[in-house]
Amino acid sequence: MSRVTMTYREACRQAIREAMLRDERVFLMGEDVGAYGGCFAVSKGLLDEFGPSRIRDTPLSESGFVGAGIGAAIEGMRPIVEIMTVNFSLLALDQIMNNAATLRHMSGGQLGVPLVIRMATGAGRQLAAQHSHSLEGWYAHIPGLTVLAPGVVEDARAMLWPALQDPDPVLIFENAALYNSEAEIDDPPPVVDIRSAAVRRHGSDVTLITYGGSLHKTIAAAEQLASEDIDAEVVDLRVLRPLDDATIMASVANTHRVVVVDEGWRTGSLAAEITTRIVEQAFWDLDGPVARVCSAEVPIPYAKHLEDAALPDVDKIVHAVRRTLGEGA
Amino acid sequence: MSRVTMTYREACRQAIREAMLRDERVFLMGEDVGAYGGCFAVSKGLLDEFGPSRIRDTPLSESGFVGAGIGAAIEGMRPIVEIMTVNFSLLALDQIMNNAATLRHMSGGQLGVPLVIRMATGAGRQLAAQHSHSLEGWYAHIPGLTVLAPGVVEDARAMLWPALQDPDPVLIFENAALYNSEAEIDDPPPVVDIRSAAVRRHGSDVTLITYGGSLHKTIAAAEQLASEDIDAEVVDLRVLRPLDDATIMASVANTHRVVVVDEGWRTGSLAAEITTRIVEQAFWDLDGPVARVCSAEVPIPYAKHLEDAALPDVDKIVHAVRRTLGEGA
Amino acid sequence: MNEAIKHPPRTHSEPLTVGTAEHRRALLQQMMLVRRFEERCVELYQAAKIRGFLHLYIGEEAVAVGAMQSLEPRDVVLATYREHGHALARGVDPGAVMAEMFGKVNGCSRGRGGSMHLFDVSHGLLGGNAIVAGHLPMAVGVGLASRMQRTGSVAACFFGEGAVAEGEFHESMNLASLWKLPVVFLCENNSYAMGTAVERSEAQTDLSLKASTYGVPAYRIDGMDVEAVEQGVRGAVAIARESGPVFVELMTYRFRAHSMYDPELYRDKQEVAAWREHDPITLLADRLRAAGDLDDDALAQMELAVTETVDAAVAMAETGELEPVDDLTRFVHAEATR
Amino acid sequence: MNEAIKHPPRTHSEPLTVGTAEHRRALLQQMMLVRRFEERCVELYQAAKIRGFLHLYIGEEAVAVGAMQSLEPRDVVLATYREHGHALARGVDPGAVMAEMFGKVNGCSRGRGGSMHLFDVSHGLLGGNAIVAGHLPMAVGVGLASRMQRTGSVAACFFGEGAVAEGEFHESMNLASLWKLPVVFLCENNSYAMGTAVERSEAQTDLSLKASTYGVPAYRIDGMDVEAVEQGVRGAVAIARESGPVFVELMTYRFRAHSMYDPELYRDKQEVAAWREHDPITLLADRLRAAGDLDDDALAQMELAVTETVDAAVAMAETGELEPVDDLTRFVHAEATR
Ligand SMILES: Cc1ncc(C[n+]2csc(CCOP(=O)(O)OP(=O)(O)O)c2C)c(N)n1
Ligand SMILES: Cc1ncc(C[n+]2csc(CCOP(=O)(O)OP(=O)(O)O)c2C)c(N)n1
Ligand SMILES: [Mg+2]
Ligand SMILES: [Mg+2]
Repeated sequence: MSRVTMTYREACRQAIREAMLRDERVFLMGEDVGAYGGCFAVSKGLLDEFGPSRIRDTPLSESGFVGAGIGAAIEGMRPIVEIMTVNFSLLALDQIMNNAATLRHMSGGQLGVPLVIRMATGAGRQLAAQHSHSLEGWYAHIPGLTVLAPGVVEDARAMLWPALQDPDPVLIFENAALYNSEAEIDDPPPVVDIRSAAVRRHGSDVTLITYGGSLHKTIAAAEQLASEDIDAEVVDLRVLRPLDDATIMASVANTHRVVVVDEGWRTGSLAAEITTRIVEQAFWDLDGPVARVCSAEVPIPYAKHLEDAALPDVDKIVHAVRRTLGEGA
Repeated sequence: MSRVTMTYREACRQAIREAMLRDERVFLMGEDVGAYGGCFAVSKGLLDEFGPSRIRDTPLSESGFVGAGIGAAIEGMRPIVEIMTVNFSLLALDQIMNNAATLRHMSGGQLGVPLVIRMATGAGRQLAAQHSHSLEGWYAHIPGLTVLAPGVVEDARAMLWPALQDPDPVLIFENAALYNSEAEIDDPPPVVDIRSAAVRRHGSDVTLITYGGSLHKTIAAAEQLASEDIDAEVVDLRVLRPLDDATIMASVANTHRVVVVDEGWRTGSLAAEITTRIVEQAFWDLDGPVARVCSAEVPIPYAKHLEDAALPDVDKIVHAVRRTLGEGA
Repeated sequence: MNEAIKHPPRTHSEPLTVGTAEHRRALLQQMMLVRRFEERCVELYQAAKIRGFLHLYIGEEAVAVGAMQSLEPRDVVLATYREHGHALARGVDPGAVMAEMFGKVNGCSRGRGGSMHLFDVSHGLLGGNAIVAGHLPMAVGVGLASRMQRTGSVAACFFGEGAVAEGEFHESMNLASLWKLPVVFLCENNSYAMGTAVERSEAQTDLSLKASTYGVPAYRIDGMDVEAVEQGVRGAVAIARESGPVFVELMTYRFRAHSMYDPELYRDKQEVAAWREHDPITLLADRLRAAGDLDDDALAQMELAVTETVDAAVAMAETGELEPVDDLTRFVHAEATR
Repeated sequence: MNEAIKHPPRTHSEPLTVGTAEHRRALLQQMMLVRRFEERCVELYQAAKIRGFLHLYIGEEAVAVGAMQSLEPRDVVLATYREHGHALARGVDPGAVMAEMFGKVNGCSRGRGGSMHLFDVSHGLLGGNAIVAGHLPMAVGVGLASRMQRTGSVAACFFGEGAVAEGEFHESMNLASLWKLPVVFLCENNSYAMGTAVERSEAQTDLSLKASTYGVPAYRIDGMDVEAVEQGVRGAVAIARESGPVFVELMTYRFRAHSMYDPELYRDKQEVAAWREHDPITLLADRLRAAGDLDDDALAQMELAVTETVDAAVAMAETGELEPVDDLTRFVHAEATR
């Protein structure tokens, strides 16, 4: 085993390539995945390598091609459907909720939909209200789905394969702000499961729970806090559905203080679910209220200073931690 | 002022009638609202009274006619768009989230979308997975929307008019299990706002927070608990976005114990948001963990005994309260 | 009859190539089975044995029965919530269908689906979809899998004319045509989507024109004539298997309400009566009699056989078990993965 | 040139009725303004003054400029994320457009929208929509409001040919036609949706055929010829105002990348070069010269005027204020209601 340095984008691409090489039932389908090379250049080069049948450009028809992925999955293929960004996935929500997530149960276990849907998510690039949604936590509401949010290059590289092995639909959210991030990772990639969270930093004073695009901000905040002698543990959820309660509660039992960081809009955020689970399962471990750092409840504005103000950042996390540690008990 | 007895269905109809009579910009648009009389017979008779221009049958095109409602609202009309049930609203989610909820902000305040979207919601009628969603709490995640869930006949009668007066989009969720419920109400109906929750039962031992289709189950549970000398307060949220924190926290400050009842799937439910707000705003008032009674995390099955098992009911609420009162502190 | 009344079709598009007497009697018996099965469902609904939504196919039997004749076991059927006829004509055990509507574990979807969600993978029946047009994109995917795996199978996708207005119709037709997939789009045009007459839902009511703008060949067939349906769909299936999607419009009519809750305010009794004159079962029975291939005795025997089948189905449903409540969360995911 | 290359249009559908020299020069100057404005945007993007997505209209100026000529103040314009040209041609203050891209409060959307979301209600510009086909249903609603209120206004809805594959196109065309609404659907066919050539997104590439299946009259116009656009759209608007929706396909081409991030792997340099030969600005300038209505001096003066306008726009953007951060949550709802 060796170590290689690659970007998150490259990790996504290699994961697709490898899956296509390993299993001929796998194919990639979506808008501009082929000739254009992918709107984030993730699939660049794959058309040449695998040809237009397996790297399949679609017309602008999100509902149509997501539904086609479902049908193909039922009939024995292993489609990777790319929706350019989560913003356009709303057009395919009926297919995702009413078909992909539901068919196995509704058919009494006869059908399975081994479909992987990848999409970019997140704000922070001044793309304004219609192109800046962070809905991965919202999708985690839907029974029948597995929802992944790789926050590090290694996970971007390693999570696709187990997702494809899952007999049921898996959504993978790639935070667009991460595509250019780079890391040295194991090659071949480690075997990861798609059931457990990862503790990215150990600490004893406070638990910071986050995922995806907020992970790096949270780690940076933890490092800043370390200089103030606050020792923060950082839990990267990685899997937004099903949530890995065990890892969360173990950390809470240790630190007794929690801040959840989540790029979703505050009300009805995944952070609310995490908070509630902690209340349900570890209330007596808590030394004070759980705090959330989420996005402001606005359609994300274009202007940079306003967009920045709307999103979680290192400062807001640090402040929330200080406030949490300063409070009561 | 007098008192009249009417069903929830009749209340919805009268509210529409009255609005159409009061304001000629108001019209009703949706699938089968006219010739068929509405899939729940809410609009029966209105076509004869108002004609096909104002009681406007649409083709099966949820995205199309919801978007048309948005355009008409911007241009000075006051459309009431009926989506037969929340299950089909997924097809219109792009219009709702990316246009209706977003246009005012994205245009820097120039545009307003004074649109009301009504839809039936809820399970309990053995309609199986694709026809039993309870997504009103899920919709409450979206900034720019007001989300209403009238749980009593009076609110079904009274909330439409203020919703139409709102310069921004309002979603009204009518739990289909309520259409046949009957009550004596004031005539003319009282003036209600669409910002505040209502305390439906006063009590001092525990706060039960709920809305819509679960309200009657919760009140029944409270009555059953009364016979066990447990005095429960029942808060009917009525407005799911924005949440009326003041009413919630006032009740919690009184009772120190909370159970939230919500027909949505448990993970990522509105109940999680309520729980989290209580933790954030009233942690030190709590004598123990907040409990939730939600739907099981399954696509709702057809078979009655399984459907019943999946949904909140009086027994489950009573049990949750007993457990909550039995715990700690 | 007033202008608004929709007229039953009077002619066939192509001269009929008539099958053997035996085959024609089999068609008749299948239609009778669907009819009697559903008539029993109505009784059982009134007796509260069946609940939820119940959409009857009565009047439209020729469509499913005729269309299924040319499908092979490897082919896949996708249908709407009005799919009892499709399940039975495809060969799904009537007992399993009835048990499904009773919510029993021996139902074809273990009681989780009910009337609107009949599944039987062993018969290539992928539902029973209750979102109008929701299964059209899936049919495209089934066709795609067939092409990519070279299985030669065809996806037969049934839907009502109301579904044509949905965006999914448009996206699915385009995709299927662009990729030349083996999908037969079978549009059951019964003139109404709930209470909405097709003139009030489609700016252009000649639906075959729509198909042509996707470069998809289109056929219009008298959907009250099971033999016309069989012949027309056979051709369509052959084209689909060979070269790409086909659109078939089947002109039919539902004799009953949309579902059990429909007061039928939107159509004229006269119109219904006129179509009842074209009852697909009577039509074929008369044709058989005229050809000397059916007499009272034979018909009585067929009725008897059908009644026995329906009785047996009800018995199976009655005696079926309820699934243990503890199994509620089974099948949300595959068993092994959680 | 290989087969795959898309050819620029060579002919006009109808003989041109040519306007006055003055009007033609005004058309030219408007196109020049759009061109120079966007060229400046590129520089400002490289200087990081403009951020987010920036979609250039360069090459397509004749479409927006020609189409706007026949619209009245009461009419409403809805466009895509590629809408600088539409805003400018509609008369929106170039300074407000530039300030918007700078994210300043004096921007036409107060800096909240950016390049993709230019709004100016006083000019009847309802965006700038960044969801492909997302504004088509809204245009239907605008048309509906016009009919119900008898205002006589028309909704002009611009979109790319890529949008035609979306379900919203289908639903919107059908609704507009069914209800005979005053909507002009202006399809800017520049042959590509990002990297997807129209042949790979549409089973039937004659888009006007699609329109006919909704009973909507359709016209195809050389979108590189501003006068042909003006004339054709004028007719379409008149029909829409009178009787119902019209579909207009404008054959055009973007000379630049889809956005600032596009490596343009999907098309041939030769193809771009061939279309550049049909630059709408050169085309009209040459025609004016040939008619003796333009000389070097006049052109230089126009360039100067345009440069001044663009300079002033940039100055306005540079000097604009940033909105106070405390105002972040303004405009989520109307001010009075919360
Ligand atoms: C997307 C969606 N919208 C609305 C409904 C409610 N609904 C159920 S059946 C139906 C009419 C469908 O008509 P058609 O497609 O012609 O089929 P038919 O019932 O006539 O067989 C409607 C509106 C639905 N199930 N799905
Ligand atoms: C629903 C949706 N899907 C995908 C995208 C990403 N996207 C932005 S522009 C574009 C191409 C649109 O092409 P076309 O409609 O021809 O317009 P053009 O850019 O050529 O003017 C795509 C795929 C989007 N914005 N919205
Ligand atoms: Mg029909
Ligand atoms: Mg284009």
